[in-house]
Order: sequence, then C-alpha cells, then structure tokens
Amino acid sequence: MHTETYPQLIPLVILIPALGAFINIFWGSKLTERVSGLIGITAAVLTFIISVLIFSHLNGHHGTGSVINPVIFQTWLRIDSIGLDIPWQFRVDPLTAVMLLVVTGVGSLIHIYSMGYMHGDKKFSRFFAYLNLFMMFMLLLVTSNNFLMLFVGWEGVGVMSYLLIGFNWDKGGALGWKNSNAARKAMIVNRVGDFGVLMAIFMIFWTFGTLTFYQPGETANVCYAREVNNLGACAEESHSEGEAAAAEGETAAAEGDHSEGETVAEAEGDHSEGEAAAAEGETVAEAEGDHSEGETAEGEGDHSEGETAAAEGDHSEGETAEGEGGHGGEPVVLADVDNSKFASYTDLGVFGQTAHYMSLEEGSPERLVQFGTLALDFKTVLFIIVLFLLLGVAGKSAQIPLFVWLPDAMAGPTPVSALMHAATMVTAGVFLLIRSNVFLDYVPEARLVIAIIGSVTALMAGFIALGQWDIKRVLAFSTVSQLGFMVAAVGLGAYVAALFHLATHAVFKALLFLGSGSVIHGVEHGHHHVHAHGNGPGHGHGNGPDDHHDAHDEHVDEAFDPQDMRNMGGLASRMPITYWTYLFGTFALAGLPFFAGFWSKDEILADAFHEALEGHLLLDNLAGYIVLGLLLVAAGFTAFYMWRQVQMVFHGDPRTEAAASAPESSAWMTIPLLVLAFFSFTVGFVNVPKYTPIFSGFMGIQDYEFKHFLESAIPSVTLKESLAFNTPLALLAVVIAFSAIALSHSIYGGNKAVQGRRDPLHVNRSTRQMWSLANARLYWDEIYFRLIENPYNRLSKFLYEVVDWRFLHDYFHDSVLKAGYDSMGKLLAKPFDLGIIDGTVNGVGALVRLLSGRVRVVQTGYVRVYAVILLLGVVAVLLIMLLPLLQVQAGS
Amino acid sequence: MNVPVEAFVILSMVLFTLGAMGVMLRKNAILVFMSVELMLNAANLALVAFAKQWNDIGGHTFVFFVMTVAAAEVAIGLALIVAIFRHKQSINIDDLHQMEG
Amino acid sequence: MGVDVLLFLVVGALAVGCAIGMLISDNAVHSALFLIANFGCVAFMYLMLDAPFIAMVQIAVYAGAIMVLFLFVIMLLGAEQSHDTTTVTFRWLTGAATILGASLLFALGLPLVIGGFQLPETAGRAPLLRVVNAGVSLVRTQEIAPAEPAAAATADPAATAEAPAAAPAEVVRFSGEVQVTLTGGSLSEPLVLNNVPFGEATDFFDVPAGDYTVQLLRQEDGQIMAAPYPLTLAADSVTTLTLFGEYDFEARKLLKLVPVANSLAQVGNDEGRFILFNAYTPQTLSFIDLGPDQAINTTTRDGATVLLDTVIAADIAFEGAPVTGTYREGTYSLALINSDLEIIHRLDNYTITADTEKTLLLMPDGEQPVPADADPDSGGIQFPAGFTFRSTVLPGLVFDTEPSFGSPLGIGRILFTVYLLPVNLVGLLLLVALVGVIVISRPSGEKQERRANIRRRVSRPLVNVIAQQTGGEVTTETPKLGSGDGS
Amino acid sequence: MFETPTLDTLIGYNLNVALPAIALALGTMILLLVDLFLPDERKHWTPILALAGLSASFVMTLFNLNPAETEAFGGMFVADGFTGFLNMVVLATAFLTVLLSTDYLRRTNTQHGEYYTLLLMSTTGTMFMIGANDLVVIFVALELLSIPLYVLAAFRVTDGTRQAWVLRSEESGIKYFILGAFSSAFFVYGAALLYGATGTTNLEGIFAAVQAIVAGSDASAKFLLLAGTALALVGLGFKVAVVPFHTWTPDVYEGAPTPVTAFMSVAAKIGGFASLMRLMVVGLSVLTLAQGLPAAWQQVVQVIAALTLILGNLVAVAQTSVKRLLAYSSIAHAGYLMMAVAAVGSEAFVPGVANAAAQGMLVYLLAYMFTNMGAFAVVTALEKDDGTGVNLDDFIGLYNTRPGLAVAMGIFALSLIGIPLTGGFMGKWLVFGATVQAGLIPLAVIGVLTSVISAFYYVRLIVNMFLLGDKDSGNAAVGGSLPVRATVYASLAGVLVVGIAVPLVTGLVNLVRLI
Repeated sequence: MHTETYPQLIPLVILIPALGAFINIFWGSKLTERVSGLIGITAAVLTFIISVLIFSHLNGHHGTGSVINPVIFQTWLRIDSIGLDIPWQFRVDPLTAVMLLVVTGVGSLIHIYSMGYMHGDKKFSRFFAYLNLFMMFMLLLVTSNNFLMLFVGWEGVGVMSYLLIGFNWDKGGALGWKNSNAARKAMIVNRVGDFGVLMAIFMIFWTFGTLTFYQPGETANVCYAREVNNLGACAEESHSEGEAAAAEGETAAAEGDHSEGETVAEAEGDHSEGEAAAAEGETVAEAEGDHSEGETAEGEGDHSEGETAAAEGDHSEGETAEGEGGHGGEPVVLADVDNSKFASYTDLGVFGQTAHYMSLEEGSPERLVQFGTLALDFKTVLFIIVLFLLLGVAGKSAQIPLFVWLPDAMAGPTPVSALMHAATMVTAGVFLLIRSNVFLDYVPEARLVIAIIGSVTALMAGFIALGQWDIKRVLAFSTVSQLGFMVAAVGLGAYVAALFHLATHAVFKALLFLGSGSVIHGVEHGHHHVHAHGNGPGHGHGNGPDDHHDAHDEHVDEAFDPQDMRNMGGLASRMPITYWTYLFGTFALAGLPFFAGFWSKDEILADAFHEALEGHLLLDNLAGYIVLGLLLVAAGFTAFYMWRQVQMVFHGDPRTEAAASAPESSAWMTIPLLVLAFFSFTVGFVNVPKYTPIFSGFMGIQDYEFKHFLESAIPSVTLKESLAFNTPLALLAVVIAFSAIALSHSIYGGNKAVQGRRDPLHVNRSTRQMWSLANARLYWDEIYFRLIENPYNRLSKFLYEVVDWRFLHDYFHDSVLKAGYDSMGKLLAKPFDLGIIDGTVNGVGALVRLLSGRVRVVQTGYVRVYAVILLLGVVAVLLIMLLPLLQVQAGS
Repeated sequence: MNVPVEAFVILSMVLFTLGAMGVMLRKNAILVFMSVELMLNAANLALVAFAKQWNDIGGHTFVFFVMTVAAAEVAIGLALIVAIFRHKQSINIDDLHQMEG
Repeated sequence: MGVDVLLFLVVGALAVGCAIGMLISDNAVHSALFLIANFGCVAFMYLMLDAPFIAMVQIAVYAGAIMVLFLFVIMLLGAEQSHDTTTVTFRWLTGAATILGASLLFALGLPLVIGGFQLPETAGRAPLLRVVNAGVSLVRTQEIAPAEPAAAATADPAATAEAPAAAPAEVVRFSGEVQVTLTGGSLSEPLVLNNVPFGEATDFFDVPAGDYTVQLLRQEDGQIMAAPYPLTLAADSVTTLTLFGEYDFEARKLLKLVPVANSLAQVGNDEGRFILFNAYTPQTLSFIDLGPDQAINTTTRDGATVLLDTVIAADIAFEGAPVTGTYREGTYSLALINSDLEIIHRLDNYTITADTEKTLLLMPDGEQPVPADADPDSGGIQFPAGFTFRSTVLPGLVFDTEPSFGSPLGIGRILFTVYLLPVNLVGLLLLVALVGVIVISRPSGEKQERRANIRRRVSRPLVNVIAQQTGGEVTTETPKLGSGDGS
Repeated sequence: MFETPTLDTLIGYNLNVALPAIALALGTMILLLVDLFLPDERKHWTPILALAGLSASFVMTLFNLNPAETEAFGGMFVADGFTGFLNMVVLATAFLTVLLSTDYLRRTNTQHGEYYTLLLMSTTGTMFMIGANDLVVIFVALELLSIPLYVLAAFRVTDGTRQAWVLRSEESGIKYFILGAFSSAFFVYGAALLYGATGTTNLEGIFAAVQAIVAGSDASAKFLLLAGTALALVGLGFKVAVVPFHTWTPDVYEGAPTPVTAFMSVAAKIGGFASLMRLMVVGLSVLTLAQGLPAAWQQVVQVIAALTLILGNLVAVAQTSVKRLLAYSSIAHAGYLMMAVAAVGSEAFVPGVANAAAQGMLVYLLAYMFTNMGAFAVVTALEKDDGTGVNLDDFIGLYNTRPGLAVAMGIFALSLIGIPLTGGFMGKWLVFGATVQAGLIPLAVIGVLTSVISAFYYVRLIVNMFLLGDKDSGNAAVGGSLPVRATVYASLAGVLVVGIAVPLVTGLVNLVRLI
C-alpha cells in the first residue's frame, strides 16, 4: 500500500475545519440547522479520516516521523539579522498521530452529539463554527513542528475556549453573568500560564537559536532507528545487569568518536554514570569501534532478530539493510539512523541540540549559555525553561495553582465541556510536556517538581470532587484529578503512560461528559414537560429556602437547576442507554479491570512503583514514592465519587418531577455515547503490559503495541525497560477501587443518596468537617483572595492611619488617601456590583482595578500638577543617570 | 576676557531652574508661557557659552533656531489663551481641569 | 578682579534678580517687564561671549517683538492682576516646586561641581592634513670613487646598506608615485595614502589629533624610502606634508618630510594663500607681483638694487622649508625670481581666489640622472632639461568650516549651507504658526450658520422646483459668499 | 563674498534622497494655497488633494527605499531603510487619518481646509524627524511635528455650537501646549549640554566624540554628557508619552477631536521613537560609565519602560471612556516600544541586538499603527456629534447593531493584547525577543506580565460588545460613513496581514539596518 503520500495531507487537517468554520460564520445564519450542523460534522469527520490515514502510514513505517513543509509557507517568520527563521512546518510522528486520532475521533463524536444537544439553539451555526475553530487550533497545536506554531495553537485554543465557555452569556440574569465571568476567568488564568510558555519560548530561542522540534530529515530517536534498521542496539538500559556491563560500556563510550559517531556516544554518555552500556557489551564495543570506519555494526547473533545489517559504506545516506526483513516481511524503513549528515549540531532541532549539549562535560565553556551579562550552565537553563513550561501547563492543564478556572468553565454548553475537558484544550499541557520529553529527561529535579504538582493535584481534586452537587462539576474536578495523574506520570518520565492515560481518559471522560449532558438535557426537558402540564414549579426543591447551601453554591434558588444532582435520581429506567453507557464510563474511570482506565492508570502506578523501588537517582525514587502513595489514594477517591454520582443520578427514586419525566435523548446523542462506550472498554488493549495473564497474546494482542508505536517519537522509551505486568500492584489497585465503590454504595446506595438535600457524609458528624472542606473546594478561592487582596488592604490602612504626610495634607490626604480608601471600601463592600463574583481571578482583577483607581488619582487634570510630575521625572532621570558615575568617581 | 565660560553655564542653569519653577508656580497661563521662554533663554545662554568654549559657530546657529521656534510657539500659545479667554473669561490654568482620571 | 568679572557679577545678579521678580510679581505687566530686563541682561552676556549678532537678535526679536506680543495680550485680556477664581489652592505646590527646583539645580550643577568647575577640554577640530610629493631626490656618496656609472638608483636602504663603502657616486632623482602611511595617534589601523603622484598634492583629509609616525614607500615595489618620520598634529591645524629629497650620508636615507603647519584661522576674506616650494634650482627665490607693467621694477638705492614690486613670499630656498604667502584676490602677473632678480618663471593673468590655498611647486621635469659631480651647495647643478611649474589648487573652499566667529556673515553663510534643512523647516514652522493662529482665532460659530442659511437659499432642487412651477426662467443669482471671512 | 547656494550646490546636498519629505512639504503648501482659493462648494476637494499628496509622497518613498547615497543636506538628514519604512508607516497613518476626518469634520461642524494643511505639516515634521541626523534638525522637526498637533487638538474651537465640547478641545490644546513647550525646553537644554560635552550637534560627530570621552578621564565631560542624555531623553520621552512624562496623554487624547487623537497617538510615537533610536543608537550607544558595561542610559530606559508598562496597563483598567482607555493603552504600548530602546543598549556585548530591536520596533510600530488607527476609527464611528458615545457602556451590544464594527474592534483588541495571528503579536514577539536577547530578562518578564494585565481591560471591551446587551440595546452608531468604514476595514486588513502574512513584513524589515 502506498501510504507515503499520506503525511502530505496534514495541512488539510487545519484547512478543513477552518473552511467549515468559515462557511458557518459567514453564511451560517442563512443555512438551516441541519445543513450547518452537517458542515461542521463533515469537517470533523474528514479530519478524522485524514488522521486515520496518517496513522496507518506511520504504523507501517515504524512510526518514523517526518516534517511536512507546505510550499506556500517555506518561510513564515524570518529575520536574517538575528538569525530568526521559523518556518511553518508540520510534524508527523506517532505522538502527533495519537493526538490527531484522539482530537478528531472524540471531536467528531462530540460534533455529532452537538447536533442533538444544541437543537433549537438560536446560535446553532455559530456554535458549530466555534467548535470547528476550536478543533482547528488544537490540531495546529499538535501538528506543529516548532514552539511558535504550537503557541499559536495554544493561544487560539485559549481564545476559542473563551468564546465557547461564554457561549451562554445570554442566558440572562445571574447565569449569564456567571457564564461570561467564567469565560473571563479562564482567559485570564490562561494568560498567566501563557506567560510561562512565552518566556520558555524566548529562552529556548535564545539558547538554541531555533524553535524547531526536529529539522527535516533529523532522526528523533537514533537508538530506535538503529534498532529498526538492524544496526545494533544503541544502549539498552537494563537495571538488573546494568552494573556488570557498565565497565565495558563505559570504556566503549569513552572511546566514542564524538565528532562522527555523535549519536551513539551521546546516548551512552548520558547514561554512563550507572549502567549505560548495552545489554551485550561486545556489540556496542564493536559497533562503536567500527563506527568511525563507517562499516557499522556487525552485531550479528546478538541482536534479537539475528539479522546482519551489513550496511556497507556511509550509513548516513540511510540506505541500510534493504529488504532485510526482520519485521514480519514488511519492507524496512529507509530511515536515517544518525544525524551526522548535519554539518553542525546547531543545524539540528531544539531536541537534537539538547542531547548534544548535555553530552558535553559540565562546566565546559560550550555548555554555557549567555544571557546578556549572565552566563548559565545549559542544564540550569533547561531547568528554568522546563519550569516556565510547567507554569504554562499548570494554566492549560489545570494543575495547582492555576486549576481554578476549569471547574468554572463548566458554564459552557456540555459538548464544549466534553471537547475541552476530554480531548483538547486541557490535554494540550500534557502534550507539551510529552513533546518536550527530551528536555525533561535531562532535568530530574524539574521532573520531581512536576511529579509532586501532578500527584498533589490529583489527590486534591479527587477530594474536592467528593463534595460537589453539580453533576458537571464533579466531572470537572475529576478531570483535574486525572490530569494530575498524567502530569505525575510525565514527572516520572513515563511519557508513554501519560499519553496512554491521556488517550483513554479522552474517550471515557468524553463519554461521561456527553452522558451528563444527556442527563441534563433529559432533566431539562422533563422540567419543561412538567411545566407544560401545569404542575407548578418548585416541586423539585421543596425543602424550604434555608436548606444547606453553603456560600459556594451559587445556584440561584428560584431557578430550577438541571445540573444539580439533588434534582435527579432514578434516571436509570428513564434513560437506559445513557445509564448503561455512563456506567461503562464510570467503570473505566474508576479503573475496574479490563476497562480502558484500568490499563492506563495501572501503567502509571506500575511506573511509579518501579521508579520508587529501582529508580537509579534519588530524585526518581522520591518521585516514585510520592506519586505512588498519592495516586493510590486519589484512585480510591475516583472510584468513590464516581459511584456516588451514579447512585445519585441513576439509582434510587426520582427526587423531582423533572427527573421523573425525563425522556431519553435523541439518536444524535445516544449513538456517540454507544460508540464511546465501546471504546471505553476496548481502547485499553492497545498497550497491554508484557506477561499479562490471559491477555498476553490473546486474540493477537501484542505487548506494549502503543509503546512501540511511540518509540520513534520519544527517545527515552527505547532506553527504558518494558515493565512486566505487576500482578500484586494491579490487584491492590483493583481492591482499592472495588472497596471504594463498595463504601460508596453503602453510603449512597438505594434511596439513601440524598436525604433532605444533604449529603450523608455531611449528616454524619464525624465526616462533616471533611465533607464541608471538600464542598468548599478547600477554600482555594478564599486563599487567593486572602493572599493577594488582604495584604494590600492592610498596607493601605496602615498608610492611612499611621503615616501622616503633612505636606501633602490639604490635597493628597483628601483626594488620594481618603478617597482611595473609601472607594476601595466601597469596592469591597459591594463586590457584586462590579462583577466580582468570587475571589480568585476576579480578586486579582479587583486588585488591579483598585491599584488602577489609586494611581489614576494622580491624574488630577491640573496642568501644574502634571508639570510637577514631569519635573519629578526629570530630576529622577537625571539622578539615576548621574549617581552611578558619582560612585565611579568617588571610587577612583 | 577673564570671566570663565563655566560662570555663564552656571548662570544659565540658575535661570533654567527659575523658569522651571515658574511653570509650576504661576497660575496665569501667560506667565507660565513666559516662564517657558525664560527656560529657552537659559538654554540659549548655555549654547552660546558652549559655542565660545568650542570656538564653534554651530551653537550660535542652534540659538537662532531656538529663537525662531520660540516665536512660533508664542504665537500659537497666545492665540490659544485668547481663544480660551473668550469662552471662559479666565486665563487661570487651574480653571482648566474638566478632564481628569 | 577685572572689570569684566565685575560686570559679569553685576549683570548676572541682575538677570537672576529679574527672573525671580518675574516669578513672584503679582502684576503680570511687571512680570513681563522683569522678563524683558532679564533678556537684556542675557543679551549683555552674549556680548561678553563674543556673540554680537545673537545679542542683537535677542534684543530685537526676543525682548522686542515677542515680549511686546506678550504685553499686548496681557493688556488686551485685562489680565494684569491675577484674579484667583479657583477653589483648589495647592498650597503644597510651592514647597514641592522649591524642593524640585533645588534638586534640579543640584542635578544640573553636579557635573560642574564634580568636574571642579571645569568644562571639558575642547579637543578642537580635527586637524587637516595633506601630502605633497615633491619627490626630487639627490643621492651622492661622500667619497667620489672612480667613475663607475650609476647602475641602480637606489632608494632602498637595504640595497644601499649592502653597497660597499666606496660605492660609486651617483645622483638619481626619483619622481615616481609614493605611498604614505600614517600610524599612531588614535587610529586603530594605519592610514594609507596610495599613489601620491609626483608633483601633486592630495586633498585635505581629517585626521584625529595626536602623534603619528609617517612611513614612506615607493609605490611600485613597496621599498621603504625614508626613516619613519614623527609628526605631531594638533587640533585646529592644517598641515601640508611636503616630501622632498635630502641626503643623509650616515643613514643613507633619502627623503625628508617637512610639515608646514597653518592655523585653521581664515586667511582673510579677500586673500588667497600660497605654499611655495623650490625643488628646481639651487638658488633662493622670491615670489612677486610684477605689477601693472608686468615687468620687474627696480631702483638703486645706496648702491644696492632694490625691488620695487610687491613681494608675496621671499626666501624660498632650494629644497628648504616651503614658504607661505598670502595675497589679495584678483588677477595679476606674478613671477618667481632669483636673487639676481632674474625671472625663473612667470605667471601671467594668474587669478587668485579668496579663501583658497594653492601649492606651487617648482620642479624638474620627469626623471633623469643628474651629473655625478654636481654640487648643490656651489650652485653647480645644471638641469639640462626644462622644469615644470606645478600649481595645485584644492577644489572647493578649504576653510569654509570656519567663518569668523559670531559674526552675522558667519552665521548667515552657515545657515544657508550646512543648516539649509533646518532653515527650511523653520520656515515651514512659521507658516504653520501662521495658519494655526488663524484657525484658533477664527470667530467661532457665526460663519457656519450663515453658510448654512445661504445653502438653504440657493439649494438647487428648490430653484428647479420654482422654475418648473413658474415655467419661467429663474435667475439663479447665487449670493456671493462673504469673502471677508474667507480664511 | 557671500555665495548663495546655486542649483549645483543643492544637487550636491543629495536632495533627491529626502525627496518624499520635501515633496510632501511642497504639496502641503500647494494645498494651503488651493484651499484658500477654492470656492466653498468645492471644499470637498481639499481632502482629496491631501490624499493625493500623501500618495505621491508614498510612491516616492517606495522608489527611494534603499538609496545608494543615504545622507542628504550635508549629513543633516539620513534616508536609509529605517527612514523609508517609517516614512511609509507615517504616511499611511496620515492617509487613514484624512479618510477618518472628512466625515467627522462635517458632522462636528469644524470643516476647514486648514485642518488638512496642519495634518500634512505634522506629517512632514514626522518624516523629517525620522531622518534627522542632527540635534538641530531633531529639535526643529520635533516642533514642526508638535505645533500643528497643538492646534489640531484645539481644533474644535471653531465650532461655536457646543460650548462644553469646545472647552474640552481648548483645554486639551492648551494642556498639550504648555507641557509640550515645557518638555521642549528640557530637550533644548539637554541638546545644549550634549553640545557642550562634544562640541558638535551632528549625531555621528557626537558618536565619535563620545568614544573619546568614554575612553578619556575628563569627569566633567562625562557628567555633561550624561545630564544632556537624560534631558534629551525627557524631551523625547514626553513626545512618546512614557511614564513619568505621560501625564498629558489621557486628557489631551480625550479632549482632542477623535481623528486627531488617532493621528497623534501614532505619528508622535513614530517620530519620537525614531529620534530616540537615532540618538541612542547612532549618537550615544557607546556612552558607558566604564568599559565592558552596557550604555549608561540603558538602566534609565529600563526603569522608564517598566514604570510605563505597569502604570499604563494598570490605570487603563479603571477607565470608563474608551478614548481614555486607548490613551492609557497607548502609554502602555510606548512602554513595550521602550523595551526595544532599552535592548539597544546591550549592543556593546550582544552584537546585533540593536538591529534586532530596531526591526522589532518597526514591526511593532506598523502593527500598532494599524491597530490603533482601526480602534480609533471605530470610536469615531460611534462618537456622537457632541463628543459623547465613546464610553465603555456605549459599546454594549455593539455586536447586535454593528457586527462588522464589533468584530473589527474585537480583533483590534486582541491585537492590542498580543494574541497570535494578529499584528500585535508579531510586534510583541519581536520586541520581547530582542529584549531577552539583550539579557534584560526582568524587563521582559514585566512586559509579559503587564500584557496579561492588559487582557483585563481589553477583554472588558470584548465582553461589552459581544456578550452583553440584547437585540436592541446596542448603540445606534451615528458615524460609520463609507470613509470611516473603509478606514476600519483597511486597518483590519493591515492588522491581519501583519499577523498572518508575516514574510511580507519581515521581508521588508530585513532590509533595515540601523547600525
């Protein structure tokens, strides 16, 4: 099959959704609902087909990545004088392919689902336009070959999310305010994250002189390429016998010809501390020794395939081992197995250069990076870069401390939540980290930070989810928690596990969101139905006005809230398809055996376990223990709150008439649910660990197919041991999950779910404290408020009361201090007036506004005051300019 | 001549400072302008002094341009004052603070 | 303490006093008068600083025209007493202004205080330098050996060093191109002048002031021709470096370099300058104006023959230092004469242009051997061939960067040459001021209303309607718009 | 004895190099005359003539982008790529302003031909300022740029019908004038001190002299140099409105007629920053305190940039009038541009950074020009005849009534924030990049952080336009005549072209070398 041309299709992945959005924006109002919906769906499905084609190509070619450079964008951003040359290039490699499949696959289903969900909305076509645009930016993000394009996608996703979250701004009254406010919060928190990414990009550009991930023709994972082409293994990490081989390997590495055999020597150099050598010491020694002569790797017999590469001549031309078989008869890829054809390491992409720099000795002048007058070691720079990236990731992927926007972002229509929370926006951060795996590999210190942030986020969000009433808010915190799992996995260096969990999570979280959408839709319809039949309103919440809403439940009591789980119950019989599919999603998320979540979560836990016990750096051990401990607890929470939700929503008796008369959703909505439910069960089998009981080899299932597929994109994978199925650990996880479900069932089972609109945990005195804490979201918003606003408040009061500026008395006292203080007091007293709904981001906003109000008082309108300010500036400038010279003069 | 050029520069600095203070202290718009003129004049004195120091005629030329520009500025400024006076019957610049913040 | 210091102190104090008076005077008219007095004091300062023209402009334009405008507006608006109508007092402003003023004065004065009340040493204008290749060289040995014909003319010290002590006597002139290299000073790399032709002068060029070493090389083969020659170039100077032959027996160096330093000061508004150099005849020459009769006029006085014609430059010794002379512009018959009052060379209808500098070289023609027994001291050198008289004139004005300091002429000329662009811009600026004043002072409102009324009356459709209705011819007598309010 | 310049000497001055600016000056004078003699019914020809003059100058600039000989008027004027690029930007600004003005003047009853004369004179001044290579020319051109603006700011004085508004315009004019003259005095004094230290007013001469002074040990020369630099910085800083010399900006912007505000927010910045760059890079780049240090003025510029960024963005949040909001926003943008100036100071040990910063500044100014002209065009469209209708509240529901304007304004706001695919992003990206390259990481951090803050108020604008208000709550925009809309959409196209068709812009900018 001629699949070579498939990657060339990749620009279409961007163009098609753009075209769809274009049509819907400009002619949407003239089209019928069905046509404009179909346009959106077609665009999504077409991109999905292209993704499948690209995937099939890569699958047949060992996932060898390539760079596609559309002709019209040969140069995109180019300024010769500073060596700035950023082309518009797409990167096609397994990592991209997986993301493409996830985004377009889940995205297509969400598009289809929206057709039913948005039915009747007057902004129907605009919604589809936004969805398409949203997908487009996400696809741009995952297909880019440089950080700047990635950033364009990154920002684009942010802007689109702003529009989509705020889509229902016109709901009227407080709800509309809430929606637009949530949108603003998302936008602004994300800007904080973007700041990190932007700084990281600047530093990367300054350090490497380029932003490209991999140059065209560059091999990302040299070791893997050598393996595939039977050129002998590069350096396999084997912890069990590593020490023994180390001695030989080290000498081999030391002799490595850096200038020519750069790639090999490099890989060895990095790991030479411990057990860098190859599994078969001789092979490496031989391969290495012969390398310089150019007749590579007579590693016959040692290699698993037992084939001889026998590539004579210059292997840099990549004509190796033609037709040699060894991989099931399919033609062996003509891959470059090293990057020696690049004249200098500076011609490589960012990651290739990283490997080069790190192969240099620490403290060598070449490794120093100059920032103005500051010279930093390369590794330090890398550390800073990764931390800046982490800030961006925390913003986009909702990690501590920037996760606060995500739960509020539920304000958008449910398909949007699904798209954002399952497949696209929030995964961008994890994707960015995986994309930067080469960076992360070299800075274990940064990875420790990442691991801690991820696992703490996972635990914290899981805990908060225990105490939420809003069906979507539970799922939102669940998303934060699962993102924490992924980030923690990245922190362990388990990139494949992270990506695997990302993919499976995308499927079942989309399922859950869409399911919840279906539920909400049903309940809403039920509500309308009840109204239509004249059964007065308010039956659903007849518990009196002073029920136990705390301050954080900002549901407006008078309006019926179709998302409040207290208004549901017993929907299993009313909405069977939704129920069963939801159950599948719940099991997958809880990690019950053989569901998708089981495999992916288990792999993260196994990696953590492995790192904890056998990590060869103290930092790795530490990370392993922390992650393992926290994630096990978080997994328990997950199972618990999911079952709580199922109980509250589907089991027991209906608690409102709306719930009692909720209809099943239309086929547009249920079909995607069924498809997703199917994949929630099956998608996990793509990455079954080796030696898994029953499944290993069962029905053609291979070990770690997913992992092997990704190997060419993620260099460290080749060097890592493939872990065996860890039965005790898996059993432990399963036991935790089951017991959590059992516990949950015993608490919420049957009709006990909600009595008197109070959570059983809230009723119980021993757990009341805990539950309140969870319900109040651990007071994060308040902490933000305190930390940022209060100190300012105190300071100004101090200034006001204690410091008496006499000479400013008649003017500044009255108009600056007093008026400022008064206006601040007013602002704080009536926060709602100014749109400050909760403290976090809007707290920051208020702070800015406050400061702003303060400073503007100086702008009195009197020319003479302006002249004074100007002269003040003159004197200041003069003194700043002259005083250093005075010092110099005094010194000399 | 026995007077050092530095003395003229210092004199110009004093006059410049006095002019700057005048801009801040006087409320009468015309007097504010006059203060600005004093500042320009001080700058001119400095220019001529430096020209003397460097034995270069460039400074004199600069003075010439400064004077011409000052004349143009005065014309515009006085016209503005007259226009404002017509509307407000006042040339107190403290009366002009409609816009602020 | 001299009178001028006293004057400065008095007038300076008066200037400051007037400024303060302007600052604190309640009456706007008084303030304006104080300012005028201050301007007068400053004008006096200009006079002390040798800037009479600026002083005059200060009085006429500033104190006169501009301040009259101020006074006029003050009186027009009746604003001589400030009526305080404002509610805000800004009492703190006086203090703030005083503090800020003091700080400003401190910051501005800092440079002078720290620098010990010394303005920077003026580096002066970059010195101008040019090179004249009068490259006649005479070579001879001390001992006159048996006549062996001169084989190789050697300007090459290495070659001459190798030559035996009893080298054959030879006299050779070198009249080719030379290369001149300047090193030292603040030059980062040597300044090289290539292909300086025989008998020519290069243009003047800027060189940073400093101490230099001059190296001479024969252009064709790069042979070193003379020992490195030290040359000091001071700021504000013009130097002509003349290359000509002198023999050094010991070092066997050939050429000698003589700088002629002139000051940058102008020659005179109506004079041209000459630099004369005699490389031809071993006689001492003079450069004279032959007068209207175009012949030498002499008279005998006390037995000696006395020249009656005007001497422009005298004592131009053979290969001695070049001699400088100046003469009024005009067209003359000039001549070079020797001490016997014989004309060596005459220049008829020779035009002298003001503010130019000419180099006159009297030199032999081409390259030819000189008889070995020639003895320059006894005047025995005979040049069989003729000679060339080279007069090199530099293009353009040599001294145009230095008009007389402070004079109206100087300022005027510089304004229309170097400062042409700002002059034009200032013209535009005044035009803008004109337009601006018209715009701002335009009587507001009425015109627009009137125009609107007129419009209504003459609107075409109405006229057409009337025409149609009446069926008659309508005279569309458009009322002329008031041309008086045209601007 | 006195020789008047002949044609030959004029040709010797390379006048053809400065042709675009000279042609515009001549065209302006012709315009003034023609307008004087045009009968009132034909006054509508004045703006058309103005546009023609600007176009002619633009074409000349195009043909003069990379002249062989760059110096004119005996070294007083430089016409290199930098000049050419900025000339085009400022001519485009004037072009859009004229488009914007026609309808506005008619509506507000202030239609006078002198308006266009003054506008073009100011443009001429800007063009000469861009190419100025001598302190004298900088000063005179600065005044030629400013004085027409003083008059234009007070231009509504001719409208006799709406007293309050006229007074605001007058107040705006006189505030601008007083503070402008005040700051000019500082500039002149600074120039005098520079002259005192170096003995010349020519920038290249200053460069040579500064080298000698820095190498030497003459303390008073160093002090004079530094003090002169500081005061010159003040004078130019006032023009570009950086903190703490910004105080005039909001009041003047608010009171001036909106098209004039648009023009001065761009043109004055272009002129000011061009001169700042020339003075700092060509003249004073080597001004150090000791060997191996960056230029001594750099830290001052850094402080100013940081203050400007913080204050401009902060105070903008509290504004209710969009005109004032844009005024503060323009202050903030001056801060971003100031970052580029600061970056130039590192040239001594990061070779090439000056050019990078200059190029970044050019792209930034181009993008800023389109964005700001567009935003003010939208404001003009919404402004009522009496000057009201420009509050933030008046933008509520704009999307419902004028979707085109709302979308355009939304994109302008995004560009002002610096979202990718808009011109604003390209400018920010390049300027921040140069700043990081120069090693001014703290400044870059402040820049990025304040751009986060800026999202607060721009997003508020977007929220007002798109998310608030219902079908009939939109402001029935009074303006929006064809030329105004043309300005909006031309600016929109510019913003998007700069943001998307990046090679086009960078290709042009690549030609520019400041050093």
